[in-house]
Amino acid sequence: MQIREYILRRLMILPLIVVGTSIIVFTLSRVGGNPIAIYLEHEMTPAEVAEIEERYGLNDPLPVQYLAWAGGVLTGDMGWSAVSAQPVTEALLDRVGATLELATFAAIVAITMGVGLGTFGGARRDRLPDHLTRVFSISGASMPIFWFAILLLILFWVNLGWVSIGRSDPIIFATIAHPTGLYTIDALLAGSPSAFLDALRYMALPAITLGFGATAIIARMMRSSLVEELNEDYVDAARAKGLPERLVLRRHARRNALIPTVTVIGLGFGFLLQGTVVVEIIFRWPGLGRWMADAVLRGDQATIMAYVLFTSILFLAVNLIVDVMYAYLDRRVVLGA
Amino acid sequence: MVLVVLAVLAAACTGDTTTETTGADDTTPATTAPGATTTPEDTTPEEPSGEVSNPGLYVHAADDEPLSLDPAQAAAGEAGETVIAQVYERLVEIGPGGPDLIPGLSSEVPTVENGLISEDGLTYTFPIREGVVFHDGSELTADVVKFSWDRALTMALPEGNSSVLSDLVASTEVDGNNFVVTLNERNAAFLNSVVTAAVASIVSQEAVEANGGVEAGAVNDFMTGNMVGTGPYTFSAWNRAENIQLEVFDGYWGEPAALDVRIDQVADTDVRALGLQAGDYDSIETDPTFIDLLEGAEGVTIFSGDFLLEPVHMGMNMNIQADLLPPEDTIPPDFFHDVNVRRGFNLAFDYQAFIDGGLGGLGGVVPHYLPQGMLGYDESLPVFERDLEAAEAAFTEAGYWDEGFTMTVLVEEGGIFEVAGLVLADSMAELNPAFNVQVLAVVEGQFDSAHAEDPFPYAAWVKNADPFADPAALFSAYIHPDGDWGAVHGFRDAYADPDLIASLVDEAAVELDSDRRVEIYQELATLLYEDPVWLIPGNERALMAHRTWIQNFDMNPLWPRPSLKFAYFDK
Amino acid sequence: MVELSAPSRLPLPTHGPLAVRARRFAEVARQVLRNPTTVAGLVIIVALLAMAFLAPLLTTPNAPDPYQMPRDWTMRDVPPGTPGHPLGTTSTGGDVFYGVLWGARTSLQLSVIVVSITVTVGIIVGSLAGFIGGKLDEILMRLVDVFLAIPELIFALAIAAVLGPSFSNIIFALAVVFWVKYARIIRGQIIHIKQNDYVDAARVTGDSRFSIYRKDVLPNSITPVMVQATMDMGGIVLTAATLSFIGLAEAGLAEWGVLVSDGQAGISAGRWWASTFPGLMVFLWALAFNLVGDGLRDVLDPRTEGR
Amino acid sequence: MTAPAASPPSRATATLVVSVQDLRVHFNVKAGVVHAVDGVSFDVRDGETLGLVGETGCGKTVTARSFLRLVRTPPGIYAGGRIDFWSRDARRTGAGPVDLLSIPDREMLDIRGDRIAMIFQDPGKALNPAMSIGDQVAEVFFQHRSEDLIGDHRQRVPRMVRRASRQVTTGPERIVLRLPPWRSQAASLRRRVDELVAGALAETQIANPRKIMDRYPHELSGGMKQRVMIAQALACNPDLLIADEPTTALDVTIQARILELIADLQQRHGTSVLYISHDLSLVRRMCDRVAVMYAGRIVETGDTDTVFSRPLHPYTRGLMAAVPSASQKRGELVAIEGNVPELVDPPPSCHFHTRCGSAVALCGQVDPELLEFDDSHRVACLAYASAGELGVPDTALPLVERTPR
Repeated sequence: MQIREYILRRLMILPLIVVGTSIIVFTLSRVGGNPIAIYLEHEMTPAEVAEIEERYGLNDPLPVQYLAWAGGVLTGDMGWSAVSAQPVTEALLDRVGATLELATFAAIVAITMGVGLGTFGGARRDRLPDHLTRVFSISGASMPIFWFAILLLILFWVNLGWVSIGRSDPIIFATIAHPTGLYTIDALLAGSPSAFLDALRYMALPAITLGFGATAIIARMMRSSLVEELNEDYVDAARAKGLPERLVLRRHARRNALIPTVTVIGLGFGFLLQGTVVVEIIFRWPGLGRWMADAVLRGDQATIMAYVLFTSILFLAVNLIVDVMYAYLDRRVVLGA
Repeated sequence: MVLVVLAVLAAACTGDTTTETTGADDTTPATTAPGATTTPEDTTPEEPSGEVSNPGLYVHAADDEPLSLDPAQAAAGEAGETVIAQVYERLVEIGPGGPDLIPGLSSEVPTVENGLISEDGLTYTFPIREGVVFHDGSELTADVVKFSWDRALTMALPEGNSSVLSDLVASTEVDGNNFVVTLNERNAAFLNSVVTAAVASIVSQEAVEANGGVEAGAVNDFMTGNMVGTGPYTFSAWNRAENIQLEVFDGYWGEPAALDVRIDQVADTDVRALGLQAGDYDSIETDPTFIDLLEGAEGVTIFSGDFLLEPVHMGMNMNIQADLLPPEDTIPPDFFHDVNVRRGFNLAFDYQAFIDGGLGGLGGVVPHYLPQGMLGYDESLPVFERDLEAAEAAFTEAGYWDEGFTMTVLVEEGGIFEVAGLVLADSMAELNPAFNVQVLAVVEGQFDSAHAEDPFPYAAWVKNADPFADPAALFSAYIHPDGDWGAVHGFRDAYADPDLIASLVDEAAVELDSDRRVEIYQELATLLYEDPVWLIPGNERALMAHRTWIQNFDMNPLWPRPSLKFAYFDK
Repeated sequence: MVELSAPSRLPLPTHGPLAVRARRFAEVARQVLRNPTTVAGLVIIVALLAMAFLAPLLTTPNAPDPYQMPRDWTMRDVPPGTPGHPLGTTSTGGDVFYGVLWGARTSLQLSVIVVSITVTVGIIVGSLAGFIGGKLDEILMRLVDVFLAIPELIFALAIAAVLGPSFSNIIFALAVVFWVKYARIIRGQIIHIKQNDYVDAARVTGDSRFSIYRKDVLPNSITPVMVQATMDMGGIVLTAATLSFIGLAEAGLAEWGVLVSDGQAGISAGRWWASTFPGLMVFLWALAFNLVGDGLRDVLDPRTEGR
Repeated sequence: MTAPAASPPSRATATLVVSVQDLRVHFNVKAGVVHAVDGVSFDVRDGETLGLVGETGCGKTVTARSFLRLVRTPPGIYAGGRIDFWSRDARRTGAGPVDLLSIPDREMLDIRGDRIAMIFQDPGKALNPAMSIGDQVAEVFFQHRSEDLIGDHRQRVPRMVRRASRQVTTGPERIVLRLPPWRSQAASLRRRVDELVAGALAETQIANPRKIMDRYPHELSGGMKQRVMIAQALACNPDLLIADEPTTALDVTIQARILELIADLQQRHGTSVLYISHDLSLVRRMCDRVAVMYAGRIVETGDTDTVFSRPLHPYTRGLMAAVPSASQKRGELVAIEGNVPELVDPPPSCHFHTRCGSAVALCGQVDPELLEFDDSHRVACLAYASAGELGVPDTALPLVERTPR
């Protein structure tokens, strides 16, 4: 199949999936959950409850409610997010920067570590270094983040005082403008090294905690595909040319091994997204994940719906991009096959 | 004439006696080292230890984000009150130490003998303070005050707390520089429980009218996210999910505050505790269940003040619909109609376990339904103590001893309520292995929506009462057979003599002679000991862990949340 | 020449007489056991299972519900080594040792139940889609896509938040989330195998659709499912622990996640044991199953993406 | 074991390029030690084409890979013997040979692709799919001709560019090289390489080299790829070219042209070729001399004509019988019974005796040595051995008719 067709087909399916997701999300909030739970106080009279239900149009039949909501989503009006006391859309925009920035840096950590460990292990296949790197990277995926993170905080925050938590130092934060909402970018735009370093300092711990978790996914793929590539003839051919091992590995084997590794980046991104929920709670990162956790605890359905829908769309988009990237990179791959 | 004064004084006394109640705290044996708990008097002279972080700024770590900063929308005990209390002011305020009243935007506290309360106790006159300006520069006048009250009454947002106004207030008028309120019935608790409530805060009329004005039943988005008041602090920023920033208001009419304030949002309990030890936070939203874990931490002081006037209680549902209960429950719908069952629970509960395990050893047992520090409280009042023989007798009498039962109690997950539930389960299992209490710990949202259902679909729940400075409010809400709770949960079917209870509560509510009130409440307390409708695991203290370098740290026992008046603090 | 090709990879066990398949599995086992990390994982698993099974013998089961922590309110926060509390107690007087052992039992129950449900559902859906194909395939796969579009933890969180935090609800939530991957794997495998000649061959010999399915398709599809299942055994416990941390857990349950999040407040104040031991257990559990799953995957199919 | 066949260097130094003596390559497998190459000896003379023939799995490829030490160890082991190699300079200066099995890696790198080059079976697999043809061929020049690339004005070339010419630059350096002032220098370096590459490709009669250079392997036909491989192999004008079944992966129509190409280039460059194949007819056409290999051993070697006109070893005869040739009428094809035995810890014996029509007990007990049958024709079969030297009665020897057919 041609790349164009393939992408076209994917793009055609995409809306279907999104609609499906939105239906699931909506059903969850209406059938199981109480959409106005957050507004309810435990001594409210039924009359007061009815009044609130009226305000949020919960007396209409479900399909009507769904269409109303879906229509709102399309027009950018997803209702009121009580946990952040602002319109959902506004809240989403406020927070998405923080989460994306964190996820991006975590991804950088994961990919660097993953590719590094994978190459290191794959090149020393089935020898001690290989086993050690394997155990190390898998440890990351097996670590209960909330437990690990607290240990890190005790060491680096309470005992060493190297980091603080949050997203930036409020004083330094105030020194520059934040047009993009991505603090590192903002700092660069403002040309303020102190703000940039500050952003990195606050980012370091959460990004490492989160990235460590996703390392294994990439490392294992990198390793196994590197092992495969090292068995290919062209590697011997490269050696036969007289290239030193360094080049054989770096320029030939590793470069080809990276291509299939791209396919798991999408998977890893999903891992990072869900990781943010916990990481953001503990490092009080003002992102979407904490927003969601807060909404779950306090029963703010409008927020939960928006978050789940948004996340899945993001996830879908990333996966599509990854597939296209892969298709482009790997000239051997036959799409759809 | 002097009666009201007495009433107020009576309340005042409890405030002044902070030291006694905490210092000589033998009624509630604390497992914690005495040194760990300190009274305001101790903290004041203390020298800040070590190098102070964030000089000139007071950082408080809050556990959750306000749902609204609008006095007309914020619910009682909701996170928004913490901030509202600092930025907005009310006509009269509650003093730093306790429930004694001090003048606020009203230059005097109305009393009968200063003539500001009418003889019949129905009309209150508040002389409005001169020369007060709002943070937006507008003038405070009696009209603005009326505007603020009327605003809350007009909006009447169900999630808000406006009902405390609407229940009592018949009319509001402006008379020259005075603001005059007329009540629809006499109420001894009006000043303490209504005028001081966050919902009665005075907001800038200009600001409101410039931003959407007032609309009945509709939320005002501007006011939800902004504040324009007259308080010692101006609202400077609300970075959602990060912090709320307040700055000292230079044009404040009174004693200016010493420190700017930043309220950080820190969802995770452990992280708050760590941040306090790291010195990043000056005080943290403290949960008694782990307060003892902070004892002796470097540079940290644990403030332990009066008892909060909002006892933890286990509610018993006397209006059970069998088909609504969780399937595993085996109890009959009229389970709690039998006084022996209710007494049985009260006798079986392991109070000490809850005080130690739930309240960090810093709590006490309470007579029904008069928390320590409340008008009418008396040590001699009968208090339930664990007595397994008596409990066994009660349950045998009720006829459940042999076959036993399974019952689900709904609690909010985490914190003292879950602990209370677990203690209950253990207590009953210890009394009789056939007594199986399932603790269903749900998140806040689910807890509240369960309670919004009528009838309530569980047999029992654990929560705490809303805080009130005066017993009248407590009793009409939590004891009266036709009150907010009594009506929903069928107290009438439970009480031996519901009408007697009802008449006593009603009488006390309108009685202005405090001696008589004390009499009535103590009679009620005794009645309720024989015929309890609640189980009261214990009474929380005003607790807060803060950096030792904070000076004049004090905490008001009335509310858990706005109880910090940052304006008094310094470092 | 055999020596020149990579030695440590095997084709999926193909169809044919049981003996052949048995030999194949023996070979797989041999390969797997050659990888020390896998062996390490297996050892840990055995240890954990031993703990789970011996729990009732090593501790006196709590009545009436042994999966509830036994609490001694007079012995709160006692350090490890205290008589009767070898690993200390929690802030509610729960015995950490008991929690660790019965936590293993809880985790085992949880993961086994969820895995068996999800695998069954996955196999059924995947088989229908893959073997019947056509419209049905389209529909089912779109459904799968929808479920895959929401990251696991987030989906589970949303469901659990709605259902409320009982053990059975958590199981339900996880099951709803985890079945999809299996459906996908099975279907992919079936499509792949349907193209192999011997299935046609079988058809020629007049085998019925179902017997082809039973004899050829299933056995061949099962190996990647095994890999996924092994990994999920760990993933499920980890996810459940995370839900507990966020606040969706059965109160007082002897479950590692609950113990960790309840115990954490104490760490900085020197009460490290209440959260460290259970935290370690979650880690070991997930690590062990991931290691084994990883090893299996290396042997059975090095290129499985695992989704 | 001594190698009588190994011609003492003194005799043939002038003409020898490679002399393999008693080469032994083993593999550790779970069943035991496989003797893939079990005492192989042969020479390649200057400018000649030696054909190494045998069934698949007889050890041809392993032998060939051993020349460049490309056998993976583990599982492989170089169990013994030596491969003496005389490079052009060595022969000019009269310096002695180097043993390819024992020289340090550093030197081996300089020999690979420069003095000894290799063409692989499947050009589809032997080219890096993710690298443009130009870059892949260029690597050879960077590796072995960096001096020429920089040219005579060496002093004026920045260090970084010189490093680039030896492809030892680090990532950051490569970025810097994209910026002025280095940019122009790097570009001209690139140009010089491209010229060389284009030249090399043109050699192999690729019509429009420049265009091919930007292509990726999957965009080329099999024949085209093999041409590229050849161009890459001959780029540095090596002394020895190892062609490992260069045409088996190609379809018949192209095979002929590729073969011609190799022959032609060999003529012009005077390169010696070690031609590995299982296809006798090809070998007959291409090679001056032929060595027949069976189960890790050379069983017969000699001038192509001699061997083909008068095969001595029963195995050789079997092979020939298996080949349809013009001289044969259709339907006379004779296949050899059985197949190559597993060489796990083989006892001393003729590896062929299990399949040999005229095998006797003795064949399963002694290793037959490669004996000179007549000048330039050697065979390893007891039938041609002297009973005396073996200390057995003549009757113990197998009987093979001296002249087949």
